[in-house]
Amino acid sequence: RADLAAYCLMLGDDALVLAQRLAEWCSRAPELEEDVTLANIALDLLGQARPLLARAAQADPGAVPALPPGSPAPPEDALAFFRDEPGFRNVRLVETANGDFARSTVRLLLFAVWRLALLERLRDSRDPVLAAVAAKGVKEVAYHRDHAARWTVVLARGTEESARRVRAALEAVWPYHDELFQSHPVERRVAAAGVGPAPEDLRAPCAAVLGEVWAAAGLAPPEVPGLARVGGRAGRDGVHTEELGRLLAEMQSVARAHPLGSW
Amino acid sequence: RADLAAYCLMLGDDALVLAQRLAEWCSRAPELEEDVTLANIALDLLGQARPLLARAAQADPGAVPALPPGSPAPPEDALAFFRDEPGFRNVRLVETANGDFARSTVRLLLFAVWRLALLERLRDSRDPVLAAVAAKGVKEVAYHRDHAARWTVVLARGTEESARRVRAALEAVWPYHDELFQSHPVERRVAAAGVGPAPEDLRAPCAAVLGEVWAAAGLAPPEVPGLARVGGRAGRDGVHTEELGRLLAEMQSVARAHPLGSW
Amino acid sequence: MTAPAAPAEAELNARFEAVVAAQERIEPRDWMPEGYRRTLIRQIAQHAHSEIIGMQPEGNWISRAPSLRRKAILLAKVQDEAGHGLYLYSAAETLGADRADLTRRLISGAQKYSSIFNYPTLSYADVGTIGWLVDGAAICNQVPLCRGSYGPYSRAMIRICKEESFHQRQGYELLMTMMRGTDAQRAMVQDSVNRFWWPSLMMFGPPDTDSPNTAQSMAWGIKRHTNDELRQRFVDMTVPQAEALGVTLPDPDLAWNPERGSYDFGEPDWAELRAVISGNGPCNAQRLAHRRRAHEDGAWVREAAAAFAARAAGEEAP
Amino acid sequence: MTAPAAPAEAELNARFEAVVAAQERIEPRDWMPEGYRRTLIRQIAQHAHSEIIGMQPEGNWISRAPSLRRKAILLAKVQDEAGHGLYLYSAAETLGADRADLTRRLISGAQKYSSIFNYPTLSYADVGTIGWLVDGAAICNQVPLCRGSYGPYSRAMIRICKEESFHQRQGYELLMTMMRGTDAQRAMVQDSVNRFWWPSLMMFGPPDTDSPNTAQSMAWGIKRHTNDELRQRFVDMTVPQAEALGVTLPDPDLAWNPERGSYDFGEPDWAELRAVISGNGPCNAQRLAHRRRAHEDGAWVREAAAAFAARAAGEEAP
Repeated sequence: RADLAAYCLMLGDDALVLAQRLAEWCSRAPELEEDVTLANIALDLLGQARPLLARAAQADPGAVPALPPGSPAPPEDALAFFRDEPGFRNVRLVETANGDFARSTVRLLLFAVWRLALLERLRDSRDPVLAAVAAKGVKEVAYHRDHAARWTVVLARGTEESARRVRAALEAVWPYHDELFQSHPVERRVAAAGVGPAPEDLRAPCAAVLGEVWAAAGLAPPEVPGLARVGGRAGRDGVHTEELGRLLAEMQSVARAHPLGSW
Repeated sequence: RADLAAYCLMLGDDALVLAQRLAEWCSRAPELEEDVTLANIALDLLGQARPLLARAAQADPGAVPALPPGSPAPPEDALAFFRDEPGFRNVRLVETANGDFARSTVRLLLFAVWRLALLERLRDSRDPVLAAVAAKGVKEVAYHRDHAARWTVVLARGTEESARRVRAALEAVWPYHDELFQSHPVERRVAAAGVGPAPEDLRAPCAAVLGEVWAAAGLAPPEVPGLARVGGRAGRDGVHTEELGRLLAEMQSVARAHPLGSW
Repeated sequence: MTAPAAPAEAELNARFEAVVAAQERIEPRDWMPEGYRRTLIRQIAQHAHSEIIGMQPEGNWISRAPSLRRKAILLAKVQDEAGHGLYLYSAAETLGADRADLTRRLISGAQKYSSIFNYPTLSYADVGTIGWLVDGAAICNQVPLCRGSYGPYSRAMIRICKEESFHQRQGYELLMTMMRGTDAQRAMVQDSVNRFWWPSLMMFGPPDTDSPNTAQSMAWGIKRHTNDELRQRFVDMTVPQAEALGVTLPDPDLAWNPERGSYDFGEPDWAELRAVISGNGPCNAQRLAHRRRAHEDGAWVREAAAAFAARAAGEEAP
Repeated sequence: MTAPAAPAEAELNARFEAVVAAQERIEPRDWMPEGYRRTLIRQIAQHAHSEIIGMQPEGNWISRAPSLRRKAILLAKVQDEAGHGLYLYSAAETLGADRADLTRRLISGAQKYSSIFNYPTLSYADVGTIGWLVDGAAICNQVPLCRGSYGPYSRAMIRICKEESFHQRQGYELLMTMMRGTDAQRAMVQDSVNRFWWPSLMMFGPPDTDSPNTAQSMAWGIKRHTNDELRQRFVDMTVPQAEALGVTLPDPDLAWNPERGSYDFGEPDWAELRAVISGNGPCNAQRLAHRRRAHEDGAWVREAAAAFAARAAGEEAP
C-alpha cells in the first residue's frame, strides 16, 4: 500500500506540477485561443492530479503531512500544499521553467506522449481508482499530445526564427526525457503487482510516436545521454532541480500562511 | 510608542525590501565589480533594517506577529518573516521589480537621495536608536546615492541605447517617487515629537540634489503626478503593489515552513 | 437581374430607427448609421479589452490558490474571461473591425478598458471580492445589454452574463467560506472589501450629470439605463449580501431610505477615478506592459503559424 | 646605454628551475616556459570561473534565507566569491590573459569550472553543507597553492584561503545550529550531506592513476600534492567533524584504519563525475545559461561605460 501511495504521488505530482507551470502561461500566451487551450490542458491535468493525490492519502495515510489540529484541509490539499520538496515525486521534466512557447510546447509533447502511453495501459490496472483516472484521462491527454505535436510541426516548418527556437527547445528539454523511462523500484513492484506498466515498456511505443512527429517536423533530437542523477537519485526519489523549490514556495505560500484556513 | 514602532517599521521595511530586491542582482550584474557593489549596498540596507525592526519590536511588542510557543526566532525575524503583507509599511517604490540595470539604478537614486536627506536629519532624533542608525547610515547611503548618480550620468551620456533605457527607466519609476514625500499621520506625529523630520520638509532638498543629477545627465523627469492611491491608502498604510506579495512569498517561504526552526 | 435602386439614406435611417424602436435586432448586413457603428465598435472593443486585461488581476493568484479546488475554479474563470474576449472581438468583427487592429489600439493606449482592473489584487480574498462586487457590478451594467439593439453583441452578452452570474456566485461563496474560517481570513475579506467597494461603484461611470454620451446611446438602444440608475440598483442589491456575509461596507453614509425604498450612499472619490482613467492608477502601466509583453513575445509564434498556414494553402492548391 | 644580450633559452630555463626548486616565487616580469604560463593561465582561469559560477548555487538561497542574520552572512559570502573571482582574473592578467577573453571562454564552454557547482542546491541546509564540505575540500586543494611558485597567484590564494576558512566555519556553524533545531531540520541536514558527500570527494579530481598532468604540475611547483593525497587528508579531517555534528556520511565502507592511521573509504561514482564533467550534470546547462544571460544582459551597460569613459578621456585631452 505504501507502494501504491508512492506510485499515485508520482503520477499525481507529474500532473500537478505541470499544471502549475502551464497555468503560468495564463494571460501570456501568443494568442487568445492558446490562452484558452493551455488553461484547458492545465485544468485537465489538475483534474487528474486531485484523485491521484486523494488515492495516495487513502492508500497510505502516513504519507499525508500532519497539519495542526483543527485544520480543515482535505488530504489532497495537505499533500499539495504542506508537503516539502523532497516528498514530491514528479520527474524533473515537468518542473523545468516554461521558457518560450517552443520550449513549453516540446516539454508538453514529450510528457503527453509518455503519459498517454502510460494511461492507455493503466486502464487495465488492478487498482480501480487508477483505472478510472486513466480511462477518463486517455481522451484528455490524447488531445494534449496532438496539440503539442501540431504546434511542434508548425513551429518547425513556420519561419526561420520559429525553426531555430524549436530546435533550441528540443536541445534544452531532451536531456530530461530519459528519466521518464528509468524505472524506480516502486514502479517495478507496482508493475509486478499488475497495478501499472513497467516504465521501460513505454520506451519503444513512445519513441515510435515521437519518431512520427520528428519526421513530420523535420527535427532530430540531440544525441545526448539523459541528465545525470545526484548520487543515483532523481525526481522520483525526491531529488529535483532548483526550479521546483521556487515553484513550491509560491504555490504553497497562501495555504501555509493559513494552516487553519477554510477555502 | 505605537507611533515609534510604526515609524521604525516604515524605515526598516524600506531598507529590508530594497535589500531583498538588490540582492536579486547577485550573480546577474553587468560586471563583476557591480556584483560586488550591489551586494554591498544590499548589505548596508539589511544592516539598517535589522536594528530598526528590533527597535519597532521593543517599542511596541504588540506589533510582533505571534509565533508558536518554543519558536526561537528573534523579534527582527518574527517581523521580517512572519508578518503578512498588509503589515509591511514600506513605500511602493522599493518593492517594484528590478527591471533592467537602468531601472534599478534610477530606483536606487530616487530612494538614496531621499533616505540620505532623512538620515541626515534623523541623527538629531530624540530616539537614541534612530539617531544611532542614522549616524552610521549617513555615510553608507551617501555612497549609495553617489554610486547611483554616477551610473545615471554614465548611462545617460553613454550610448544611444543606454540613454534610451535610462529615459524609459525614469519614466517608469518616477510615478513612485512622490509617495516618499506624502506624509502619513504617523510621520506627522513623530515629527511633532521631535523623533523624525516631516516628510514634506525633505521635498525641496531632494529636488535640489536630483536637479543636479538631471543637469549632469541631461535628463528631465516626466511631468506626471504620483501614482494614484487605493482609496487614499498606499505603502505606508500597508496597501502595496502586486509585486510585494510574490517577493514576500519567496522571502518568507523557508522561515514559515519551519516556524520552530533554529537558524 | 438588375440591382435594386439604392434607397435614400433618410429612408434607411427611418427603417433602422423603426427596428430599434420596436426593440428588434439590427444584424451585421443591415444598414446602420456610421455613428452607431463607430460607437458600437468602441463599446464592444472596450468590453473585449476589459475581459482580456481583467485576466491579470485574478490571474495573479492562480499560482498561489490555497486549495486545488480553488485553483481549478480560478483557472477556469480566468479562462472564461479569455473566451469572453474572443466572442466580443468576433462581435466587433461583424461590424468591420479587425482584431489585430483592436489589439494594437489596446496596447498603444488608444482604446480603454474598465478602470477597475487598474487596482491591484493583494490577497486571495480579492479573488472572491472581484467575483462578488466587480462581476456583480459588471452584470448590472451588462444585463440590459442582452436586450441591446445589435444582434451579435446582445447574443454574446446573453452568454457572457450567464457565465458572469456563475462567477459571481463562486466569488461570493469563496468569501462566505473564508468568513467562516479564521480571524485572519475574516480580516482579509474585510480589507479586500474596503479596497474594492468604491472602485466597484465607480464602474458605473461618472454621475449622469457628467455623462454627455448617455442620451444618444439610449436613443440608439445601445444603452438602456443611466449610470446613476445602475449604480443605485447595484447598491440596493449588494447591501443585503454584505450583511449576510458579515462584512462592513466602508461608507459611513450608507443607510436605508424608506421613502425612496433604496439605500442612500456616499459620493465616490471622483478625483481618484479621473486619475485612474487618465492612466495614473496603481496598475495602469503594469497592466498594459504585461499585455504588450505577451503580445510581443508571441509575435514570432503568430508569424510562424501564418507562414505555415500560407505554405499549407499553397501546397493544397498548386 | 646598450641593451644586454638576450640570454639563451636554456640559461633562462635553468634560472627559472632554480627559483622553483628553491621554493621562491616567479614574478610577472620573470622569464617562464610557455607551458608553465599556459598551464597557469588555464588553472587560474578555471579557478576564477569556479568562483563566479559558484555564486549561483548559494545565491539561489539568498532571497529565501530564513533569518536576517543568515541572509547577511550568505550575501556577504557570495559577494566574497565575486571578489575572489576578481583577484584571480587579475592574477591571470599578469600572465597576459584578458578577462573579457576568459569570460568568453567560460561562456562558450571552452574553459571549465569546478564540477561541484553543477549539482543543485535543494534546501537551506545546502548552504551550510557547501560551506562545510565544498569549501572544506576547496581549502584542502588550495592551501598548498599558497606556497605555489607563481607570486601573484600564491598571494591571491593566501587571501582567498583565509576567507574560505571563515566561510567554512560559518557553514559548519549553520549546520550545527540546525542539528540543534527540529527533527525536520536535522533531516534536511542529513539529506544535504547525503547529496554533497560524494561530489565533494570528486572535487580532488580523478584517482592519481588517471591524472596524467600531475607530474609536470608538481615539477613546476604549481601543484604540491597528488589528488589522492589531498582526498585522504580531506576525509581524515572531515569524519570527526561529521561525528561532532551528528550526521552520517553516506559511505558504508568508511572506517578507521589503525594501521594506516587514516580512514578507509569507498570509491566515488567516477562515471557520474565523467557525466558531469562532460557537460551532462544536473545543472551544467543551467549554470552556463545563467552566466551567459547575465553577460548578454549587461553588454549594453559595459558598452555605455566604455563610451562614457572614452568621451571623458577625449574631453580631458582635447
